[in-house]
Amino acid sequence: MATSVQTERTEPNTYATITRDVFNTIGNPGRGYYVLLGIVLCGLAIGGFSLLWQIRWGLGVAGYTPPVFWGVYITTFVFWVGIAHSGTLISAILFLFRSAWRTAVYRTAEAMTVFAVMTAGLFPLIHVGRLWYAYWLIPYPNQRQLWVNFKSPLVWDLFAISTYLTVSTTFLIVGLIPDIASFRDKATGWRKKLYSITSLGWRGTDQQWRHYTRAYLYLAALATPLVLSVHSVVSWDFAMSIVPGWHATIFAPYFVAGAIYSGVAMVITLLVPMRKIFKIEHIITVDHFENLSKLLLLTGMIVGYAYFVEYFIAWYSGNPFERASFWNRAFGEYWWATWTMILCNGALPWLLWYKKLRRSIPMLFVLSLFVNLGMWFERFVIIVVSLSFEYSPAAMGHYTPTWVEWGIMLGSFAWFFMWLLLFAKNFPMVSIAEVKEIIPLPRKKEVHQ
Amino acid sequence: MTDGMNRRGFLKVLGATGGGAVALSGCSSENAERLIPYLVPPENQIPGTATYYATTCRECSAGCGLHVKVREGRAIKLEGNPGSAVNAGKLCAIGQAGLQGLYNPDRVTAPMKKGADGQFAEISWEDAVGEIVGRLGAEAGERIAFLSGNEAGTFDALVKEWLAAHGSSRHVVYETMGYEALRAANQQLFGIDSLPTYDFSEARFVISFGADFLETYLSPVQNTRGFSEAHSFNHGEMGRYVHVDPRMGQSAIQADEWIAPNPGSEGAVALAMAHVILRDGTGNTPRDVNRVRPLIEGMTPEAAEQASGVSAEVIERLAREFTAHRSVALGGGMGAQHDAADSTAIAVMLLNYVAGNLGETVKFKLDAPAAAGSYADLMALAGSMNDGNVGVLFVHGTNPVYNQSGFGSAMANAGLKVSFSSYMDETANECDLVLPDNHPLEQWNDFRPASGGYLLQQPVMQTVFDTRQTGDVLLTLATATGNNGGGLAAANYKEYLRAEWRNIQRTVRDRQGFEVFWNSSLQHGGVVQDAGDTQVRLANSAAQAQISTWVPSGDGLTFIAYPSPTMGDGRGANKPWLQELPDPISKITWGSWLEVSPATAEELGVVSGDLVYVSSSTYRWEGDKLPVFVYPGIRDGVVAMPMGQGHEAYGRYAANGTANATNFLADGPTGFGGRSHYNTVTVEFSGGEHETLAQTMGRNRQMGRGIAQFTTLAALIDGHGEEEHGAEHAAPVPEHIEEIIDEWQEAQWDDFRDKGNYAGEHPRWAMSVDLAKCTGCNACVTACYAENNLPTVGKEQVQRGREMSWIRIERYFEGGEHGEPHEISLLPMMCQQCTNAPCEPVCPVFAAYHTPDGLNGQIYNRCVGTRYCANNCPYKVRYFNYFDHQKQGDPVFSFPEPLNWQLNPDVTVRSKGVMEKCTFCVQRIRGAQHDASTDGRDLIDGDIQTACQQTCPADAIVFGDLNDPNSRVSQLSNDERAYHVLGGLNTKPGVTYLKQVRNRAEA
Amino acid sequence: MAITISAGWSRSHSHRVNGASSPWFGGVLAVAALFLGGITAPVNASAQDSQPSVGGFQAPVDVDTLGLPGPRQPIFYRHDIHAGQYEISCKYCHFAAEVSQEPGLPTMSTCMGCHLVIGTGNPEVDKVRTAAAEGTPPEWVRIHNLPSYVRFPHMRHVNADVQCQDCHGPVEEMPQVYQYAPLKMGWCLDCHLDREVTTDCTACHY
Amino acid sequence: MSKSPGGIMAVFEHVDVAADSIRALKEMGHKDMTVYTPAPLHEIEEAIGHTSSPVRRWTLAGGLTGLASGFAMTMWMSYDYPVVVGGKPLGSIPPYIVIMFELTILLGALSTVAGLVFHAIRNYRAAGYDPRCSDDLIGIFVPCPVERRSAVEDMLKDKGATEVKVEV
Repeated sequence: MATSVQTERTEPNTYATITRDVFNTIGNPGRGYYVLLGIVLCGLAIGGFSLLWQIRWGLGVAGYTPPVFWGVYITTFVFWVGIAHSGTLISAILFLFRSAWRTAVYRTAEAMTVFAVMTAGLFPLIHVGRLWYAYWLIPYPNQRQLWVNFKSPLVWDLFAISTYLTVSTTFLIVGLIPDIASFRDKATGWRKKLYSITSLGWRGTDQQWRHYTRAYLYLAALATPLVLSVHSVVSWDFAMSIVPGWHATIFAPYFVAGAIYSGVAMVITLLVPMRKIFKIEHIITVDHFENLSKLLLLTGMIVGYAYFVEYFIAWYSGNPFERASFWNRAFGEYWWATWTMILCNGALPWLLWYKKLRRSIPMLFVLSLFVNLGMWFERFVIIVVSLSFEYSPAAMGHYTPTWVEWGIMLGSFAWFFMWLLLFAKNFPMVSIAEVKEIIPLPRKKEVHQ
Repeated sequence: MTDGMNRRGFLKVLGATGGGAVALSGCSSENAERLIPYLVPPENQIPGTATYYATTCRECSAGCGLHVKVREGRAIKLEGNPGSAVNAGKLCAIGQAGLQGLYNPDRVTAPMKKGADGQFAEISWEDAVGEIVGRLGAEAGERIAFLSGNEAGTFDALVKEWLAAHGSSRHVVYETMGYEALRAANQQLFGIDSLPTYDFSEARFVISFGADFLETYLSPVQNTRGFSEAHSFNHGEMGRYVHVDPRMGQSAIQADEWIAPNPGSEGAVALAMAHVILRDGTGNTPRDVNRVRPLIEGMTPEAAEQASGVSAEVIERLAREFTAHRSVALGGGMGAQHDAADSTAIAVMLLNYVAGNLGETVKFKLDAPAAAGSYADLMALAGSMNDGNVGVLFVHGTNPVYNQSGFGSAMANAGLKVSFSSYMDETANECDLVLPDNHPLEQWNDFRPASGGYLLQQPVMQTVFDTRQTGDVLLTLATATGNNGGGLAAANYKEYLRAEWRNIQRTVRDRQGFEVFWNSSLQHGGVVQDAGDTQVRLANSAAQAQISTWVPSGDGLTFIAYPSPTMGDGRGANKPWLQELPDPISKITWGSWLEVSPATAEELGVVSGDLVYVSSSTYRWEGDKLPVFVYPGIRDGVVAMPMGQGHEAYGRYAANGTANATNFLADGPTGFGGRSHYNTVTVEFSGGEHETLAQTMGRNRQMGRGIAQFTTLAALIDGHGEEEHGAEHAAPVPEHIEEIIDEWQEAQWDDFRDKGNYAGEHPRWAMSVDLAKCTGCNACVTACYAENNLPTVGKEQVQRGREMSWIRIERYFEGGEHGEPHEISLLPMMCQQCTNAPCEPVCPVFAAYHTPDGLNGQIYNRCVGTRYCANNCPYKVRYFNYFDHQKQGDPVFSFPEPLNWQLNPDVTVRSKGVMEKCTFCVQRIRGAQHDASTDGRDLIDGDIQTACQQTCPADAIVFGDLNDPNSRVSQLSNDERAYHVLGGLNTKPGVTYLKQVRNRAEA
Repeated sequence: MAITISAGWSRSHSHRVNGASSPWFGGVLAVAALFLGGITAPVNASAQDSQPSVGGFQAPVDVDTLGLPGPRQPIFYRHDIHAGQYEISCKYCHFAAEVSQEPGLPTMSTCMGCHLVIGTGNPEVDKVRTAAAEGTPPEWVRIHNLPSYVRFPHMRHVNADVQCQDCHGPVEEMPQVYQYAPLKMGWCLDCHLDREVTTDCTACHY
Repeated sequence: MSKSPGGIMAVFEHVDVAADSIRALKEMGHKDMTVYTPAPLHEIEEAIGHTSSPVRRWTLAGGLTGLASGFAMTMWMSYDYPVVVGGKPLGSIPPYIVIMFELTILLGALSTVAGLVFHAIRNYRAAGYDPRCSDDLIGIFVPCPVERRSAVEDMLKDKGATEVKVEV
């Protein structure tokens, strides 16, 4: 789109400009930043109050209406885990595919991953009845001589999410080290001290790079199956059960595609304002957005296909419970949630077949918001709507969330954005070293190979 | 686990073994608690074990025998007395909830006096007695009136003697359910004013003309026991039951045929049946029938068809069926007591008479007490008070102001009003003095039910509050006024009672020493000897009998106020167990509703949950609006409402702001002295106003899922019992697949058969539920609440579906649309204790796991509260503690002092955030195993009874060891009617259901 | 169990009392002897050491409870004198232990069965007498206190020949009773595993 | 290694010049040098000619440890206190694969990082660093005894180093 193109500079990126431009993203923030931070902290306070309220009185203050024993918390949990996934996809999988364009956006994506997992990880705690005993899920030696049930998908989930958090945090930190070293060498005052410590003595020597590139490759190689497994495991929280609408073999790929879909949308949502605020439109260009929107299109098509297959199999299986469950999704009490989901995730991505739309940043921004909304509703539909219409007709109920749940959900967004804001003003949101890697360093002689 | 109100807290108060201030936390560090020893060891009590006392239930007039389970000096559960002729170890929900009357937090704790400001204040017993004595000095003779409920027995005698000593004979008896029509009919036909007893067990054809005999009618537990025997499927045979009433109530659920005549015309159908029998001479008709022959011959089936809308053919068929089997016809239920209800009762009695059922299936016991009192008597007393002719009014055991608002204003014109009520009910509020009586479980007393016998009551524990037995108060008063001649000289009521029992000993011709007789009576809960039946014959007055049908007054919808199976006449309303007990039909809790047929609902433009105004010619309820419940089991143009709700006083649970059905009824007695429960009303719906019904059923129909299955008698006889009716869509697992699954499963199990606790031989606890017997009476539900410390959660939480009922009766409507007959399928649903339980593997911490003896264990203190198990339970029988129900100050606090005294110390009280569920009363299983081990013997089939099984009046539930091929449950589980709910999921439940059997009319 | 974190407890620490002088056999005899002693040799209340000793154990003279482990009780009831020195069977007072989940606490009349006659002048015995006379039973401080979600059926253990001392420690040597065993689940399990009896959850939790 | 005898620090703007210099240094017999680059540059790597990093062995070892411990932990714990759920065998491999997999990844990743830290620290050189090397310049530090300094200095200047200085 013309407006966005205008903002891009024509000056070519060099090592020096990159270091400078990225370094300029940190530093003493303006009033706008503090206003944002204030809003975020207010949201966090609301979330915190809601959570304390819930802990004080019990889960009854949430809207749980049996048979809907899982509600907004698990919906939001899956939503955040999903968000996390595109980060690892961009940072690890595309790295393995040697996809050069990823370098400009991967740091944002990876930071988003870590913060999204940090947010997601809170929800299983928030949702359990006795938060103070949640540590019983960890298999540690105890005087009761009891272990945990490794057959439970929730234990898998614990392992998967904590592994994911550890590995993606590691990946983020490892990626950050050379960049922090760059910052260290430019910064002054307390920041210099901060970066001196956090750069872990990085100097970019040939030996360091030698081990670093290898380690990075293996981390990426490990993160790739991990990212696929994490959302598979999350999907098995549902697929391992016998709830009609949950018990489906398609769930793992369906969830992974959905996760990446939502995550890419969130990356777009974050990048659009960020590149503007940080004035790095020349580093994160429209081409990057086009590539992201192609990813969005691909995963959106997979998600749409999964929707179709779900309905088809429900019909084709002849299983009356499945059929009823899916009929209820489309035409039952929660029809609006289902159709929101289908509209946002199934229909809207078709717009991305048009190159013009793929390259329109405002358009992509709006679309990404819709996709985020749609993907939240997808989880809501899968979780709440399936549960509300299970096997026993005597036990069917209509769930409506309460202010406590909305408050905690708001708090979770605040929590996520708080970390993002703090990170963005103190650490490079674009990978300096990796962006440099893909642009040529000046040569004295032109080499033609 | 937080245990704000824990097992130990329970043990404290009487402190035989242990006790404690409320301990706050408990996983490891325990707060120091106190142990208080007894001064003198109580008789027969061993700490930590239960003692049972025999006494008599006084929640209604049926006279069921009780075994009260007492732990450490506190009654914790009411169970049926197995030796009782009435209930034989079974007990209904209302009876079991008597415990919550004893421990009601709204009990009057001490004598109260109304001050000048209209507020009650505590006074001492001495002052209270002094006040009355002062007034008795001024008033004498017939100006003293004593109003009581049905107190057949020694108390009745005491009241009469006491009144006589004070020169009065005005003992007015009033029961809301006085069965005035039935008694009037018996009076007219046979010249006896008493209530019959029905011997269902002998009958094979039961026809009820509006008699709710499985709910509240006369003696529901006795009726259910007998009916269950008569009507359940047994070796290819079963009885048939036809219900004739515009509304299909709980009793009619079991009906094989429901006939909805024009409202108030059931009598015509009954009489026409008698006509056919007399015409065809098929009955064993007594010779003196000629006295009523003209009356019977006047009602031809065609005439009856005219009056009732029931076709003559059907009437002819029913009449044939009636005499083809041993049969019984019932009439005179309170829900069908309209202006012409005496006609119905007469017609029904005549039907029994011409068929020769009197003395066979319909009996009048020789030792039945004479019935007393009526609505007319109450209205006469009101009139007398209005005329200023009552100086002192005593009220005991009845609450007329609740259902007769005019009575309250009449009381204002009486002098001193003294209530002996245990609760501040509507009538007590109108009184000057409230001298709280002991609860029946704290009393010495006796009772004589209509089914005969002399039943004793003994106090099972110390009084909870500063209350005194009314008998003692009357004796004290007599001494104080100097009118204590004769029996009134007794030192206390117990002595008076014993004196009376010396007479009873003579009456029953017992020749032992009195103390032996007395102790034996106490142990057995009374004396019951079959005193034989009254030989009834038609009295002269029978010839004058007239038959009429009810005529609606004016236009509008016919309104029926029927006795609620959970609230009774309203005295259950202050008990949270009963408030939370779903109505068997509507499954609504905590309030009243208006039943409307689908067609009428369409006419009114309402759906279930819409709030409407109901007004009768004399009354319009302005308090709030009444929710509609659309019910296919009610005739078009008829609306019905349960009695018992809408209290304005009577405690926190009762005064819940819903409507009182009796207010919509016309005042004034009918010709037979009763109150008409029919009226004409208009229903207005302004549109838009709606509430979520506090209903425990998510959907009213089972959507072809085959949850509650039925078959027909014909199919069973033809050997097609396995056909799944009502489960057309559920695809069965093919046999060869099932074999593969089973083989695979065996292989899986081999893994743990020799490991840890799973090694060796174990029982496999299992249950079978015979749906052909279940009447949906809810007794099991209340038993479970009592046994397992289930909290009641209140209306708002039930609206959110958060009731904690470990066992629930699922009620599904069948048919009733597109011209098919409306039927109801029932299914008691509790944890199915699946062998392949879906809930178990998903629990991350093994809180849900499989015990070696086949239970689906739930370890509350291990539960973290992920609720995954509940999601994965296809039966939805896991219940989550959303709040700390046992904690004072919590939003949904269930056990306000002293309700917590009812808690069973053998069962952990669950804290918030914990999943809970039925475990086949594992505490009873372990208890029985402990006992067997202590005695050095093996458990035998029947040693362990679950609470639901123990109380089931229909004997529908059987529990035992499936690994024992000779156990009852093993045999029933292999019955041809046996099936597993959602068996296709391969959960392999431990609960086997036996299909309901419908005995369809032969074409 | 390879990994067992048990709070300072193992079987080797358990104090079993020698079978020969096992004090909970022949309780009746002991009581009778006590009566005899009470009658023939009037007891000087302040000098316990002058009391006759039936078994070998001689309870120490303790007049101050402050230094003793365990909570202070309203009456300084000496288990070491009753169960140790006089060898009164545990089940004489804790009468229900063989038949009930709860062992039972002696009623005041049990105390007075002996102390009507003996112990005159002992200020602690006088407290018992006063309590019995006034009908104000002492409020003993509970020492062995399981959480409310744990069942410990005493009769199953007693009948399986688990000695009282296995869980309660050498009560017959305790002037003032204290909690001896940790009463934690791991501790329960150790014994159950040792004895190869059930470790099923619903054996104790329901 | 870390006790440097001192040496020459040269800074380059151009990557091809730096690479040439490295090759030249190697020809001169200076195998031990430290090259500082703002990013991993293939041309430089080729010039230095390192063999593959041993970090991969750490990854493998960590991953295998994770796999084995995942298997051992799940199976042992299942039989240590046997609890039957849902009629499934006590030790059932299929669900445990998830745990094994996650532990493989977790320990693999952590040991990779440990390997990185271990090897990076082992090759840490205290002397000779120019902060611009994290921006847009390439630095080469050649430890060399005093007697050979001038030759190296000349060669580097000759190749086109932006700056050459002696570091002690």
